[in-house]
Amino acid sequence: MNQAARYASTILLALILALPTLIAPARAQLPPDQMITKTLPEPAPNWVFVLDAGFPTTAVAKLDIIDGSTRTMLGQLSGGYLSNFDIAPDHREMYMIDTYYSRAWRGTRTDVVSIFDAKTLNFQAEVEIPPKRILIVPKRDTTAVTADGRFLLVANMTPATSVSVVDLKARKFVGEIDTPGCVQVLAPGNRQFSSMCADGGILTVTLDDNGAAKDKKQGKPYFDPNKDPVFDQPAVIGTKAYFVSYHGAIHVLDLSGAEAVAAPEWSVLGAGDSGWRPGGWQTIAANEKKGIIAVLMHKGGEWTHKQLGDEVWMFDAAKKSRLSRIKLKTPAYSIHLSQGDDPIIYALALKESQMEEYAASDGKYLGVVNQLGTPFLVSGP
Amino acid sequence: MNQAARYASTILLALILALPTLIAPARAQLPPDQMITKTLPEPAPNWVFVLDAGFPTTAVAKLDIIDGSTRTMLGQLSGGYLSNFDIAPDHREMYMIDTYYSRAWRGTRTDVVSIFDAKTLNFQAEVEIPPKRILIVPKRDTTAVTADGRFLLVANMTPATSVSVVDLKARKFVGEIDTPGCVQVLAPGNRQFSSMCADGGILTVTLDDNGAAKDKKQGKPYFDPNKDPVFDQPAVIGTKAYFVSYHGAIHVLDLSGAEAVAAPEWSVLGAGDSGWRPGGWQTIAANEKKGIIAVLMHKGGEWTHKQLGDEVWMFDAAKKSRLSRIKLKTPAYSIHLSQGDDPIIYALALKESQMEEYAASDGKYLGVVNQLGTPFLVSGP
Amino acid sequence: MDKFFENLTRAVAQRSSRRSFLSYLGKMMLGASMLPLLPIDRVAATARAENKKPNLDDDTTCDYWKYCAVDGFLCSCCGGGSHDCPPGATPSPTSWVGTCRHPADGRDYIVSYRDCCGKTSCGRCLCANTISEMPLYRPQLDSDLIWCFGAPTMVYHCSTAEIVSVK
Amino acid sequence: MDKFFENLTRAVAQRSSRRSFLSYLGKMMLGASMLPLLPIDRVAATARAENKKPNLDDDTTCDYWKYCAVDGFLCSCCGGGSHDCPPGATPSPTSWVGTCRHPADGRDYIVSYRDCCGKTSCGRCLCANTISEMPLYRPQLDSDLIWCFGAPTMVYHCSTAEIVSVK
Repeated sequence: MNQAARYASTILLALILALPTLIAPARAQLPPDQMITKTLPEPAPNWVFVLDAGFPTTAVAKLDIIDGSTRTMLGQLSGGYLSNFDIAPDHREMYMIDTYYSRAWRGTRTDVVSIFDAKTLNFQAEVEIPPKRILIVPKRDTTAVTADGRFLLVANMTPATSVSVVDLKARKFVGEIDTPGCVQVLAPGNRQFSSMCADGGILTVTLDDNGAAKDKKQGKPYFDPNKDPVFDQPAVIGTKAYFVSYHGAIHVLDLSGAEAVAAPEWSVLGAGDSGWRPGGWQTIAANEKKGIIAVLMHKGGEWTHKQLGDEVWMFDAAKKSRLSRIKLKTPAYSIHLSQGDDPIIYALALKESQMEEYAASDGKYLGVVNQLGTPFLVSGP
Repeated sequence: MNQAARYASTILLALILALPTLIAPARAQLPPDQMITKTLPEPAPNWVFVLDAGFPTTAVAKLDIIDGSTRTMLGQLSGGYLSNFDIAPDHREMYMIDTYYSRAWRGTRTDVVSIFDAKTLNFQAEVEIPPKRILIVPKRDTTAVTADGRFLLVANMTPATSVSVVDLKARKFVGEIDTPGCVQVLAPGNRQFSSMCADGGILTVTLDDNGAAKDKKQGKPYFDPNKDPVFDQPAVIGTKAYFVSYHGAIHVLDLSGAEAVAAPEWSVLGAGDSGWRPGGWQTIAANEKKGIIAVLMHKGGEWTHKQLGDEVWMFDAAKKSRLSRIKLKTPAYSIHLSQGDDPIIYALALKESQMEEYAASDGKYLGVVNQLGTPFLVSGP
Repeated sequence: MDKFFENLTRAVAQRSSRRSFLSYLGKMMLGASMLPLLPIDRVAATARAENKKPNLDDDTTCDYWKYCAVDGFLCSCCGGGSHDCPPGATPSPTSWVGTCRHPADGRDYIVSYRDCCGKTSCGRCLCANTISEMPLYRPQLDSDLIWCFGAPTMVYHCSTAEIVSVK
Repeated sequence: MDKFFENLTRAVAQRSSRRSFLSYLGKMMLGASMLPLLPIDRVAATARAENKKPNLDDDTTCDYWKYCAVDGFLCSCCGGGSHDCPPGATPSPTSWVGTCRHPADGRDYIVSYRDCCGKTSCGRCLCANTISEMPLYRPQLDSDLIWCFGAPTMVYHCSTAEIVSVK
C-alpha cells in the first residue's frame, strides 16, 4: 500500500464515531465511549456566576457557571466585547448582553441580547438593541432583568445616558428611555428601575406594560459624591440596594416605591479601625435572609478604592455591628454572598485567576476554583 | 452652581482637545501637548514581527512590530481568529489573513485578507476569500506572498486541502487550487508555490499570470515522515527552504524550479550530542547571506518535539558544521534570525510573554522585549 | 489513491455545510478496525515506550491514561467529561487519533480526540501531550488544528478523549 | 441644566456618526480654563497629597508625572508616546481628566487622558492609577469606561496623557 492509501485510511479513521454496534469487542475490554453533550440541572442556591472579561483583549467575554458547593465548573457561556450577564428570575433562561464588531475590532457595531436555555446552554435567539450600551470594564448594574422576568434593561452611554428596554417575552427591543445625568439600572420591581445620578440622587423610572416610561422621579441626593462617593456596584437583594462608600459608610436604599427611600446611614469603621477602607471592584455583598452584609476591606489612604481587599468584614445589617473579620488567603477584587441559609462568601482573586470560598458563619476557608481567566464579576442565581 | 451644572462643565472639559492657540499661557509653564498619531519609517533589517495568538481565546490575534535594534514596540496590527501575517516584498503593505464570525463565536464565518499601509498601519481594504483557511495554532506557511508581491496564497483545509489565490494588485480573490494530500504554501518565486505532502514529497504548482494553476508536479518523497518527520515550519530564505527533522536531520530544498531539488541531508547531531533534539514551534532559522543556520535544541526523548529549547545551535550551512552552542536565558518556543550582516537571534519565550535577543556571532545576550501576550511566531521584513 | 482521498474529504466538506451532517455519521459503516492503521501502528509503538505512569482516576489531569495525545483544554474541567461535551458545546464529528495503553488491562486502545465546538476556548486544564503527534502535512495526527470540521462553527471550546476500540 | 447636558451629549452622539467629527473639534471654541472646574478642583487637592514621587524621565512607567490618574495600557509602550497614538490608532476626541502636579515646576496641570481607539488592546504597560477617580455616575472622572466616544470604533487600544493647561 502506498503512502497516499495509508494517508486516506488514517483520515477515514479520524472520521469515525464511536459506534459500539459496529466495533464488536472480541474479548473483555473497555467498551467504546459514547460521546454526549451534558445538560444542567436547576440552579442551586450555591451556584455562582463568574464573568471573565477576557483581558487584555476584552473582545470575547466568558461566563463561568460554577457549583460553589463542590467547586466544579458546570459550563460556560460565550460573549462579545465587554459583555454583561443576567439570569431570568425563573432560571429558565440566561442572557449575555453583547457588543460585536463585524470584524472584531473594525466594521459595524452590533449590540444584542443573546438568549440561552439555562438547561442546555444552547443559544436560542438574539434581540438586537441600539449600539449604545455602556462599554466599560464589566459592572453588574449596566444591565438588569425586572423581578417578573418580563423586561431586560440595558444602560447606554454615548456619552448621553439612556436605557434600552427589551421585552423578553416578545423577544424584541421595545424602546429607549432617556436618563439624563443618571446611569446604570437597578431593577428590584416589575415595572420600574432606578439609576444613580451624578449628584448622589436616584432616578426612579416607572414603566407601563409595554416597557415605556410612565413616570420619572429624581430623588434628592442620598449622599455627597464630592465628600464621600459610594461605589457604583451596590449589593441588590430583593428591593433593597446596599451601598458602601469610599470611606466606609453604608447606605441602604429601598427601591420599591416611586422614589427611593434611605435608611439612616452608618459606618463599617468602629473605634480602632482607622486606616481601613472598602476597596476593590464588587466591594459589598448581602444576604437578606440572614440579615448580613459583607464588605471587602484593606488598609490604605485616600484614592485606594481599587486596592485589593485583604479581609472581608461581616456585619449584622439590623444591629449595624460587626460580626467578624475574615482574613482572605489571597487578596480579592470582588465578593459575593450566596443567598441560602448557610451563605458562602465568594472572593475573586483577579490576578490569580481564581475564586476562593469561605463560610460566612465562621470564616472557614472552603476551597478554591482556579483557572478562571480575568474574573471581574461574581453573582448568584 | 448646582450639581448638574458642575457635571455639565466637567463633561465639557472632557471634550476639549489641546488647542494651544485657545489656551494662552499666562506665565512660563509647560505648553499644552499636541496629540498626533505616529507613523513608521521604512522597515530596517533588524525589525521583527511577532504574532500573538491571543491565547486562551485566540479570537483576536495581534501582530507586534518591534525594532530589534532598540527593542522598542513600533506598532501593532489587530487580527481575528487565529490570523496569520505577511508583508509585501516592497514593504509598502502588510497583510493579516483573518477569520471572523459575525458574533465572534457564532454566526457567519468570513475569511478576509486585511490590507494595511505599512507606514501608517491604517487599514486600507479587505479581500474576502472562501471561508476555508486552515485554522490552527498560528503557523508561518499557512499563507505566503509571491516574491514579486503580486499574489497572496492562503492554504485551506476543510479538511480537503486547497490554496486560495488573491491578486494583491487587483485586490481580489482570483481562484482556488486543489492540493490533494498536500498543505501549506512556500512561495519563493513569482509564479509558483510549493506544498508539503503527506508522503514526504513536495507539490510544486506553477501559476499563470492570472493566478490560476498552469502546472502541478509532485516530487518524490524527500524524507520519510514515518521514520523521521521534518517540522512543518522550515526557514524559507530566498528560494531555499531549510527543514529540520524531529531527530535533527537538515534537509535543504531548492524550490526555484518546477520541481523541488534536495541537497544532501545532514545531521545537527555530532559525536557526544546524544539525547539532544530540535524542538519547539519555529525550530529553525537561517541567514543565507552569512550562510548560517540556527536550530532550537533541548535534551529529551521521542515525541518531545514541542519541548521548549534551552539552547540555539548555530551551524555553517556550507560546511555542515556547528559554529557554536548558545545557552538561552529563558527556554524558547520559536526562533528567527534577522537577515542583516550582523544577525540577531530572536527567541520567543512563550510562557514568559517575551522575546529575547542574542548576537548570532558570539551568542551575547542583547536584551528582552516583554509583555508580548502569547507570542507564537516570529519573522522579519 | 489521491482521487479517493480528495473525494472523501470533499464529501466531508459538502456535508459539513449542512446541519444534518451529524445524523449522517450514524449511517457511516466504516470498519475502522479492519483498515490498516499505518502510520498509527508505528507511532503507537513508540508512544507506548514514552508513556509514563498514566493515572486511572482523575480525568481532570493531563496524565489521565486516555489523554496520551490530547492537546487543548480538557472538557472535564469545563463542565463536560473525558468523553462528554460541556453544556451548549457541539461534539465535532471529526477528530485526530492516538493510541493509549491502559495501565491496568495492558491493552492498547484507539482513542479519538474530539473537540467540542461552538463556544470560545474554555481556558482550563491545558494539556499538550505530544505522543505520536505529527506535523500539519499529516493532519489526522496534528492536534494543533481546530478539529471542528463538520461542526456548526469552527470555534474551539475544549478537547475530549473517546475510546473507539481496542487495537 | 440637565437639558443642556443632554443637548451637549446628544450633539456629540450625532457628530460621532460622521467621520468628519474630528474636523469639527478644531472649530470648537470652548474656553476650558474659564469654566469652573469643580469637582475636579476638589479632587485634585487630594490627588496632590497622595501623589508620591512621580518621575520626569520615563513615560513608559506608571509613575511618570502626567500619569497620576491614567488607567489602561500606556501608548508609550505600544508604538505611541505619552500624548501620541501608535500608528493606525485614532485619538479619541473625548476623554476623562485629572490634575497632576509637575514635580519640578510645582504647578498643577489639567491632564486629558485620551484613549487611542480602533485597534484591540495593546496589552503592554498596564497602569491603574486611581487618584481622583470616581464611580460611573460621574462618568467624566471614570477611567474604566471605554473613552472612545466620537472615534470611528469603540475598540480600546491604549491610553495617553495630554497636558491641556496649567491650572
